[in-house]
Amino acid sequence: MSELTRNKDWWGTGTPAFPGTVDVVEARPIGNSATRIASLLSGELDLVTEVPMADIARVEKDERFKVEAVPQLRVIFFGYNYLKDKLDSSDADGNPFRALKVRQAINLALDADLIKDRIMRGQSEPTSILSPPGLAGHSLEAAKRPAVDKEKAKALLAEAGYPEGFSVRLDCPNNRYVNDEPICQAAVSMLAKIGIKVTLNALPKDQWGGLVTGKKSDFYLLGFGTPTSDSHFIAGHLLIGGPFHTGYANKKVAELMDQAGKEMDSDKRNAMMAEVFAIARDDAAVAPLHYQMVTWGMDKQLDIPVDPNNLPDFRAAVMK
Amino acid sequence: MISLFIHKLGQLLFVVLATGLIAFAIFSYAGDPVDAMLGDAASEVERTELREQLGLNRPFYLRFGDFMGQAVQGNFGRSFRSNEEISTLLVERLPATLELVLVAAVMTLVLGVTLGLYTGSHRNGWSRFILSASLLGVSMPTFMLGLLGIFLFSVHLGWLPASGRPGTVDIGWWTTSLLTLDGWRGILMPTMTLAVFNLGLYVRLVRAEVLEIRTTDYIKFARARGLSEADISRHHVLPNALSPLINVAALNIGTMIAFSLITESVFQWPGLGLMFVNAIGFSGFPVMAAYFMLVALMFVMLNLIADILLVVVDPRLRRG
Amino acid sequence: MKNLLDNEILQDFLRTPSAILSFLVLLAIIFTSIFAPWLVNQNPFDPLQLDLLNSRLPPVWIDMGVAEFPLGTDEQGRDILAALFYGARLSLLVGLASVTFSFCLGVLLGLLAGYFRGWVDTVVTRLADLQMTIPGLLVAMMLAGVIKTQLPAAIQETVMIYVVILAIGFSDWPRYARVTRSATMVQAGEDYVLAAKVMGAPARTILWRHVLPNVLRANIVIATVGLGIAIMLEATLSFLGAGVPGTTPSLGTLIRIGTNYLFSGEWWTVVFPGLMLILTVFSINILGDWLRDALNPKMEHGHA
Amino acid sequence: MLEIRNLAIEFNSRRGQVKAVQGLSLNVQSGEILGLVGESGAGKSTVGTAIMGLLSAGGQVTEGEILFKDQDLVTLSADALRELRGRKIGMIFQDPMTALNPVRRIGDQLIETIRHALGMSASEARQRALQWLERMGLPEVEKRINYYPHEFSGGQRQRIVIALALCGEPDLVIADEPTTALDVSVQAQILGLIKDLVTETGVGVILVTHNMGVVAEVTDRVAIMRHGQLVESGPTSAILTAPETPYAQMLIGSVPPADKRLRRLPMPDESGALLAATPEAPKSDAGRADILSVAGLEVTYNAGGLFGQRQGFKALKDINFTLKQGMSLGLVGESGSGKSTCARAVVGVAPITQGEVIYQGHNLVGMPEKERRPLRSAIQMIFQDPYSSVNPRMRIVDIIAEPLRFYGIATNKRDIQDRVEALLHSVKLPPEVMRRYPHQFSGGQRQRIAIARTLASKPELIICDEPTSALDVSVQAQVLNLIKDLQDEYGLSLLFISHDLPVVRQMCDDILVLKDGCMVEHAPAEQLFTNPQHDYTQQLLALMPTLGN
Repeated sequence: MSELTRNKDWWGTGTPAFPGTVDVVEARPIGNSATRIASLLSGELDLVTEVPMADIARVEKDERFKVEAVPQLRVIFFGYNYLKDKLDSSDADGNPFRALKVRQAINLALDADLIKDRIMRGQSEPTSILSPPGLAGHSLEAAKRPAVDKEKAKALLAEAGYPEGFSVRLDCPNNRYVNDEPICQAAVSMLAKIGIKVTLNALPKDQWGGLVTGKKSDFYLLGFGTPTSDSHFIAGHLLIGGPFHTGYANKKVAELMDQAGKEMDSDKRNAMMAEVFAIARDDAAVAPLHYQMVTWGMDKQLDIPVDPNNLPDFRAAVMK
Repeated sequence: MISLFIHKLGQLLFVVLATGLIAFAIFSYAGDPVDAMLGDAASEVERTELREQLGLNRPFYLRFGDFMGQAVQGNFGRSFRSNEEISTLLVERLPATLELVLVAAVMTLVLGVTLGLYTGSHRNGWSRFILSASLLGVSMPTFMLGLLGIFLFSVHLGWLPASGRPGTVDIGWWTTSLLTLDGWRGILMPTMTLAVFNLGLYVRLVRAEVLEIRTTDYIKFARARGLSEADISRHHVLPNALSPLINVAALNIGTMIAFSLITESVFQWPGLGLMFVNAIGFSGFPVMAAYFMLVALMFVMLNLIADILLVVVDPRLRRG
Repeated sequence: MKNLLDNEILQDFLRTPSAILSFLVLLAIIFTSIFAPWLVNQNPFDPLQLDLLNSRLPPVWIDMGVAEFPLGTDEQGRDILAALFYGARLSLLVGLASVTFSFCLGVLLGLLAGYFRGWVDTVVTRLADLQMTIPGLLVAMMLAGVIKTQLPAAIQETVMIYVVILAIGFSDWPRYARVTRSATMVQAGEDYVLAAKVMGAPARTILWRHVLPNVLRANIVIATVGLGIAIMLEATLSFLGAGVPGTTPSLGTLIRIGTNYLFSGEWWTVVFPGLMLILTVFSINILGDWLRDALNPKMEHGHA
Repeated sequence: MLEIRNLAIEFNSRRGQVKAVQGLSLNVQSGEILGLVGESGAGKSTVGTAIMGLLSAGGQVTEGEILFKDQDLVTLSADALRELRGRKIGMIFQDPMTALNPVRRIGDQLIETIRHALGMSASEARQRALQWLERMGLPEVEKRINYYPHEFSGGQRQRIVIALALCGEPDLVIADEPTTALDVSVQAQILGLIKDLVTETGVGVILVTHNMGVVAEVTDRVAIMRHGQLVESGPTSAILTAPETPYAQMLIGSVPPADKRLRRLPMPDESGALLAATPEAPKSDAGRADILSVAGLEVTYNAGGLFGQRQGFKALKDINFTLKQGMSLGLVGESGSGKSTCARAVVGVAPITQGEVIYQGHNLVGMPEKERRPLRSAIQMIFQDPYSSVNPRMRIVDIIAEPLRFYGIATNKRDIQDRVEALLHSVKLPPEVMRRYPHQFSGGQRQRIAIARTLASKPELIICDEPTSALDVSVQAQVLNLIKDLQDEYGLSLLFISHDLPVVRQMCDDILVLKDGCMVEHAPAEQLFTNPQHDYTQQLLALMPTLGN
């Protein structure tokens, strides 16, 4: 538990950009989401971040509270390991993820809308590309997901040489993203239906993170966003190189990224980025699922803008 | 009696050494501090250097001696995660756990002895009710009880806070909840949750003990001398029941210290147990090891206190 | 065996309604968990059989509930009733296995310590004291926590359950050892043991044929109570996330998952597993309580 | 003072109603000691607790009245009864080790009782307590009044129990087996004390006991009970010398006489007729070979400690004796004398630190187990407590067959069956008992089963460790007769251990007296009884309760 006290001498106090009236903020880390919500409902807290999807309705039903949400600048997706010639956790020969048809089949099997409806309780925006809304490369058209088609997915798997499917382990965090483990469970069930037998390995984020950045994981759930409002950052980390890059390589993408890095004209640059993300989508470089929402529950007396990066800015908080 | 004391001290030393060994084993083999401190990117040269620096190349017994030497001075190293001195963390969180256990222990002992004596000497509806309730109490997992309590008293009725440790007052380095109404409101539910299981056990134990004593010759003899039932209970049953009760009380309080980790994680009570549970989540082995040793030490101290009390209440242990 | 459950105890059982009732409840729980695959039409552990389309359905007696899922479904479309049966199966399995483990270990060490005394006794008693110093929950949490990070993820799934069994089982052996030790000391002083010694019978014959059958009674009572505790401990571990993996949920795991929906109106995901757990442990404890009285020669039933 | 009329008491048990006492009528006068005797299950203790109004739960008086000074105790309220207890009626318990509250000073227990009964102030009560302790013959009472019970010996504790029972100045005292847990020498002192108190205070005493010797020693009148009913009552001397009913005749006849050795104790044989009480002379050792000789035997028990560093306890020091083929040697002593240790040393289950045990030329001390095993079958043992000497979880057939299988005497099922049947026959039990478990038998029957097991390996030497001290006197007589029959039939040699001198006189040809682990006297039986040399032996013989002349 920590306490923040307003700096009385700060220059910004009272300026239109920072209308905040809160003098003291007490921050209480509550890991257990049920307890977090119970504390809000019992009136101990004024603001909770990360309201579990399941509890939104319940908080909204209470007259004293409201729930506000914005999409986060972060895309949730399933990543593949391209680096290994043979996947450690799979019974398949070689690395099935190197086959485009396998990756396409997975895209066709994952029903992001159903996950939105059932698991995210409406609080997500399904997507097929890596760039978050509002950033270069994102458009509704580009993010449109193909219709779910299990038959076609099975056919693609067969064409790729896996008529009986294959097995693989999915490394999934259980305390990192909104509903991370339930999403993975749902995906396991959906992939099972086209013959890919996925074993779920749900881990606390520290252990899971090591598997991903150590490039040991064969198949993983990852969320990636940008602190800079520049989607070049996302593409660079996921498609070109760095701790979160697990071996995807595409000459065209590399060229475009290189050019975009030097391009000063923002329109041209945006067009290049759009192309990069479109190629990655068509190449099924990863299997994007959705953008999660930042959802805060708060006292109706409190006004504070929901931050897409989930960082409350109390300079702007007004308590009526 | 002195030899008994030396014997007990020897036992204490054995337990401290043995738990120290376990803690040390976890500390030094389960998590590689080099990995934790340098990350994956470090080169082999850097690793070797750090190993030298940390003295990890020295023989086992030297390192264990060092570890115990440090531990005795209260130095358990730093947390992998927050890089805080673990001893500081322990001192910060100790009052929360101790108060929780203390209040629960007082509740258990007072109620347990009263109800146990009652059920041991009466065979009526109340007695049967108390016994059934105590059986239900020992059948109810602590975490279920905590969840039920939160659901009922915090969410539905809104009487008690669901989480955290509100209303604390600092007395030197000790923070206490016992001086404010808010503090008591906050500590009530966690302590009750913690106390119920042990209370159930205790009532049954006291009862069994009382029934056992009531069949002895010296109670029959006391009756044959015409002493009143009240006198017999006070002067003959209770004094003889004390020894076993003290033994079990020590065991019970020790169990409660360990069980407090359940209560603390359900109620997000900022004590040692919560720290331990969180540490498991991020593989914080030094924190785990320190907690482990501390709990074992408290347990041993409790037993020592119990042994001293036993000598006080039982004349047979005093001489010879 | 016939002697152990001789007629008097059976008679007493038939005259104790609470014992009969809890026995029947337990029998039903055991039956449903053994025959779960034939009683429900879904295996909740098999992702292939789950369908997100069926998720979050309420129990059948509430609007929108369907008869196919009488107690409703969770977020993944898992049939709660099926999950209960399969979950109880895992809980009972872990409970029985860990009790068996601690029973065997504790009785063996207790026999040796009580019969041979001397240094064997000293070592066993010290170890038991040490083990008692470290509460079972903590041992189990440490073991599970450490092993979880040390094992390669690939075999964790299969190994975790054994780890939990061992961790729980290992934490409870001193209770058996203590009772067995003192009972063995009593039995070893009995003349029939002396008679066997005079005959020249070796220690293992004496322990196996003479002492063991006479110390089992006390241990059976402990084991009954121990089973309830083991099941609760497993549930607690799973609730705290240090137990069996979430893909093969025990009752504790179901409760942990269900807790996330405690406030959202989907109460059935946590209430039913919670009830099942309490019912199981409560029944075991009632039986244990009765057994303790019935096997205690001092307590004549009905009076005393 | 007390008159019991037509009393009946029943108990509820798991098996339904059990009648413990039926149609009992008795009376006690002040200043007299009434002996209430009977064997186990006679209901004698139940009568005592019923008078106190302390029947254990489930027990109730169903008929008759207990008139104490013309007041019916049966119909009295619980509170009124409590008023009487301690003040008017006191009770002395059997076991002084358990009758005192272990965590309270004896002074506090006395003062509490005196204040309650006599309504004295604390300081007066303390004075009175001191007087009582002095009267009980305890030394240094001023200091000892602050002691806890565990700081006293068994005899001293029983004195304190008596003080507690009498300090409320009751008119009637019920003494329930007050000396059964005590050694002979202490027993004599306690009985003397009770007798003195009766003379001094004029209190009436009901002495509940199974011991005929005790009855003869102190009681004025005696009432014999059997199966909850009164068999016979009258002045002690009359009943003991000329009992009228067959049961009383049998009961008194079965008490081993201390003054002569009988061929067999006068018990009914298979036909039901009493055996004749013909005297018999001890056997002579002329021409008999040594079967067992013990020389310089020393047994030391380890005092504990991980490395056994502490000084051990010497249970036996320098024991020497020789037993000839077919004869009986008695080992006699009080508790703690080392007599049982001696038995254990001979069968090889006690830690021998020095000396030799030579059986038919083989020194058993230090002999490897492999060589010893064939000899083990020849040396067997009969134990004291029939409830402890057979494994309660085994069938009779398995108990008796165990040595047969172990020594490989019989291996096939048919053979074992036959032999077990024969063994049962030799201890006079029918073959049907084979399939049953021990708890279905009485103490005497169990002892026969244990003897059958002992005989199974065809032993030559049998060590009898107090084989009858846990048995009722009539059962004791039967078992003693049986052992003698078997000795004659198989030519057995006996090492017979007992604290009971009359029993030893019946059974043994030579007697060895032990005290604190040392030999005190070793002499032929007749000589020891008629002309004891050692002070201790003389003392034992003098204190031995007997039926009188």
